[in-house]
Amino acid sequence: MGAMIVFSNVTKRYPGGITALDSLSFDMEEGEFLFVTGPSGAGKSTIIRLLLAMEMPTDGQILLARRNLRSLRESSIPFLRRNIGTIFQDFRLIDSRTVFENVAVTLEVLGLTPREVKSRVAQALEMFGLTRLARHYPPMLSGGEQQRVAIARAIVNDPPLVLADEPTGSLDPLLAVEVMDKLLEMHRRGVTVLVATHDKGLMDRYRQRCILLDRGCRVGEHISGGDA
Amino acid sequence: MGAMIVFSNVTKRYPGGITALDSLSFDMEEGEFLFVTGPSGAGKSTIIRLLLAMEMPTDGQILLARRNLRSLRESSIPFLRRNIGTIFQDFRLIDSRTVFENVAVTLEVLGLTPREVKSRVAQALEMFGLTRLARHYPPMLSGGEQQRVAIARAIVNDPPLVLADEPTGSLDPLLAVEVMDKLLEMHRRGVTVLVATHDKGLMDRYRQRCILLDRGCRVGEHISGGDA
Amino acid sequence: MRAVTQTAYFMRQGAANLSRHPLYAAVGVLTLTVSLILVGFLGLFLYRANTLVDRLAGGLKLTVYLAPEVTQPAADELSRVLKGQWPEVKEVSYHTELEDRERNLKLLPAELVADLEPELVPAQPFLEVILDVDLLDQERAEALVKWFSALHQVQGVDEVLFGSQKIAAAFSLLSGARTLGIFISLVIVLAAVFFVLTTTRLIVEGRRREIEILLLVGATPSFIRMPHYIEGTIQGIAAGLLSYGVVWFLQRHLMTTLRSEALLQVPLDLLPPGMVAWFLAGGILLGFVGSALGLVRHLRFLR
Amino acid sequence: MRAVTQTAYFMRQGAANLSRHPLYAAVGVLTLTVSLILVGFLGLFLYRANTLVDRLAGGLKLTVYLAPEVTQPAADELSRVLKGQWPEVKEVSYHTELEDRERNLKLLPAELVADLEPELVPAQPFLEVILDVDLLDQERAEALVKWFSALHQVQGVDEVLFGSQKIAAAFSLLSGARTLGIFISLVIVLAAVFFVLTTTRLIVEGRRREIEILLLVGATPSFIRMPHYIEGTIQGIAAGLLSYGVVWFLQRHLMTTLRSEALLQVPLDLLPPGMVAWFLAGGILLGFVGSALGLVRHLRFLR
Ligand SMILES: Nc1ncnc2c1ncn2[C@@H]1O[C@H](COP(=O)(O)OP(=O)(O)OP(=O)(O)O)[C@@H](O)[C@H]1O
Ligand SMILES: Nc1ncnc2c1ncn2[C@@H]1O[C@H](COP(=O)(O)OP(=O)(O)OP(=O)(O)O)[C@@H](O)[C@H]1O
Ligand SMILES: [Mg+2]
Ligand SMILES: [Mg+2]
Repeated sequence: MGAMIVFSNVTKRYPGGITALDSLSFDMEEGEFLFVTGPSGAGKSTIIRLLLAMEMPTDGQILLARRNLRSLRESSIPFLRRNIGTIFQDFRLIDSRTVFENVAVTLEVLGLTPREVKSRVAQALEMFGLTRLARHYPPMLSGGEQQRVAIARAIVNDPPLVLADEPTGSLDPLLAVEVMDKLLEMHRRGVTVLVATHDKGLMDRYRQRCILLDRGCRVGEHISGGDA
Repeated sequence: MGAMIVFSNVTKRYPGGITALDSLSFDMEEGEFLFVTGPSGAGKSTIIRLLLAMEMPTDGQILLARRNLRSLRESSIPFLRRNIGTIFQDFRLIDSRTVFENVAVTLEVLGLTPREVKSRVAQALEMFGLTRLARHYPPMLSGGEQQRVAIARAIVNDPPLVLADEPTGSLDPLLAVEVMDKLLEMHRRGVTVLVATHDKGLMDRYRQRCILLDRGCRVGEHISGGDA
Repeated sequence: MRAVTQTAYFMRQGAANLSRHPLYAAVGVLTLTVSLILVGFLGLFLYRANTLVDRLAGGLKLTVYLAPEVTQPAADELSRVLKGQWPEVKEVSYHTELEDRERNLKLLPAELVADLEPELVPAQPFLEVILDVDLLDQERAEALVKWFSALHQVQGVDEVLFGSQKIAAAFSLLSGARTLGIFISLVIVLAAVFFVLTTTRLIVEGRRREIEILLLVGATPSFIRMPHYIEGTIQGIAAGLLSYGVVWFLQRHLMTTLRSEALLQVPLDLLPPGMVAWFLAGGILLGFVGSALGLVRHLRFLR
Repeated sequence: MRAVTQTAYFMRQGAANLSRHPLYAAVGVLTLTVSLILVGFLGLFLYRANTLVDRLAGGLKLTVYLAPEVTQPAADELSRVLKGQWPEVKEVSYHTELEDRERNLKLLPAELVADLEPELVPAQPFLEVILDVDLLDQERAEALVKWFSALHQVQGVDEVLFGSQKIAAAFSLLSGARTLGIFISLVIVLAAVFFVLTTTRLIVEGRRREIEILLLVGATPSFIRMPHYIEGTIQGIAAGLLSYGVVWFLQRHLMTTLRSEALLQVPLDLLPPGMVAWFLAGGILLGFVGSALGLVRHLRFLR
């Protein structure tokens, strides 16, 4: 198995002078599980935005599944994204579509038939206890319910790579553990999983590789749950 | 000092059959500090929405500063809200206004002069380390930065009542403690503070009254931090 | 003091809204401008239509030929009756046999007249009846034609001539143009109000989240409305000036095209002094009413 | 198979968008409807304007009086020259001295003619020149008047009469109405395209978050565009039918008001068969083009 993600000396500076990532290097094998942690503003979400080609690095190279994101044609970005299941920190649900429709978009984009879409979405909703909310709209959901919809949407098409940005921030401890277990189960099935979080308590429940960021620099790396 | 908040047998049922609160009763003295906790969907945010008169209870009475919210005239709702500093779970920042302007609205609504607004906003931004972001727009901020803007906006006008819905969900542990300390300091100055959260670790750092909800019912009450 | 602070705030906010959403601002101003120009032009056309048809058909007049024995007092009596019966009659003038002969002589080819005894040219006294185009409508015109046609049965009246053959056609054209013009004007005015209203509503819809948040931090509905009113008013002023500018430009351009003294005798003064005030008033009215309507409906379903 | 699935999805999504945002859908359809009706009416007016003025002024014709000694072959030669020089000349007919006398006799009062030797009535051969109103423009008309005015200096040409005194006025009215009409039509067409474009853009702006999210889960730009195209097309079809219905209703209503045989001789058939196709085509074109333009600009600044 080769490298899934390679960051080499990646710098991301925003107009206005903020340096979100400062010559950051790390890599991730295919099928690996990685925690990225660090204080607010450290650059965790920036890593995810760069991997989705939502932004281009100011400097340095990013390889994703051996493809350099810098030399990616604009028109192939959608196809890249179809292989990535992303849980956004702010959920990014479509307010004007129901829970069911929100989860379905991932599959509709792939051109699946309505029948397939229906059965797979139903399964995903079931998995996160959202079945009775299928016809609700996101503004009618509690924070934790919204987050679970976002998670269901990210993994409903079984992507080979999952990027999870603070996936348990709005969940109570029980649900948080359930969601993390789900992600680890996917990891065991060979999915590459990157989780950005600052929930130290949660990380310590699992023994996984963990990168510590601060102000865009890598300031540490360890295996979490060492004390437990 | 009298009661600031009284819920007596409050039921909130949403169209579609979901019962968010089920005959809930509790009260809070003026100047008290209260944690409300419980799993996702328990009804924590619903309590806050009811207190802001964003919704009316299906049944039961709510007294806020000795005024019954049921018999409140529509036209006095804004004046009620001016006395409540609310930190929303989803931040509710205005995307098209800068950080400075977002914090300023609370004061502008009160009719303060630009000079007063400027100095008080600057102070609030300073307090949460947001000064260098004053001219940024919310979509350009990290999750934790957005949350701090939401907190600054809620307390910039020194309200007698603060409702905080998951105020530390997007903050790293250090910042979370800082924010909680801030809220407790306000509490010591006589402000009534209600914090809805499921961050057990955080609650345990403080010895405060704590109500446990589940599916809209009060299932327990204790003083947090008992074990610490 | 607080009132001053608030007013200043509303002005700043209204201006800020405009610069924050340049697209929305442009849509609003252009909607208003186009409406003002169209309604202005159609109003002018309607106003001019009478003059034009009048000029073209040589005025709407009837000639009532009288029996030779009818005397001036009897004719005056008939005039009074006509005027009393028909408020649309602007003027009635009595012409003697002599005058009629003179008129007829002028109509004949000069070569012919030279060889002619004047007494040979037939003539008779007549009444010239001039109608007021502005007062006539379709129905009255029909009744009038019928009434006057029946006049020749009255004693002393010899024949009634309807000026030129074209009076009927002219009148039907005028009436048709008027109906069409009023209809189009109505559609445009309604469309303008509708567009301003819906653009405002789309804009408010786009600001829905912002408005919700303002309400949650304690803004009163009027606090939210004021900047929008000011915004609508500013857009109205801009649209008023812009449409005035466009018409002014067109006037200059049209003038050089149309003003060939030989062909164009119709005065085309689109911009009498004081017109800019009308454009401004129209713009402000539309802008304000539009934004007000757009908001009223909207704020109701927000809490 | 996937193509079928996708097409079905786009259709469903387009329809769903419409029902999801009934306000936006209504704005779109009504914008298109109003534009179609206005442009349709103005087109009709422009088309009819010629007929109306023609009828009113009794046709645009010139009479070229010839010297008595001019013979038929010479006159025919002159006709050819006129036609060759002026493509706007529709018809030239030669009339003999005899025909002219007959015509003059008809113009004179019957009582006078009875007492007259026919030979006393003066007459001379003439050419009647009928102009094609549709081909004339302001500039050509001026040149033509000048050219024909100079004709009397040509050998054999005695005098040129410009039909009736009203030709010039009629023509200036026609020309003015045309310029105004074309101008208003242009403004309306531009306004229509502009409105559809900006409404689409406002709508897309309102869906910006939705579009961003779709792009983030791997939607291609065309995947996002297709439902909007379909939506625009559906709106266009609805607007086409609606405007046809409105015009049909107006036609019925206007007819009862205007069709009084005495006064209205102008045929007012607004809806010849096949018209519905034009309305539909116009609606679809505007709807599609508008939504396409609205999207192109927008998707560029999204990633
Ligand atoms: N579009 C932007 N323009 C300017 N600055 C930006 C932009 N996006 C992010 N930033 C800045 O980059 C820095 C890193 O942001 P990032 O979202 O990666 O932080 P984070 O580690 O995810 O923090 P958090 O835990 O609070 O979510 C922040 O200081 C933020 O203000
Ligand atoms: N407008 C609404 N329509 C229908 N159901 C609603 C609406 N708003 C909230 N609910 C439901 O009410 C229940 C309680 O919601 P609430 O937001 O109070 O939960 P919460 O305790 O804040 O949960 P979380 O910790 O996830 O934020 C949820 O099941 C939610 O789906
Ligand atoms: Mg982040
Ligand atoms: Mg909640």
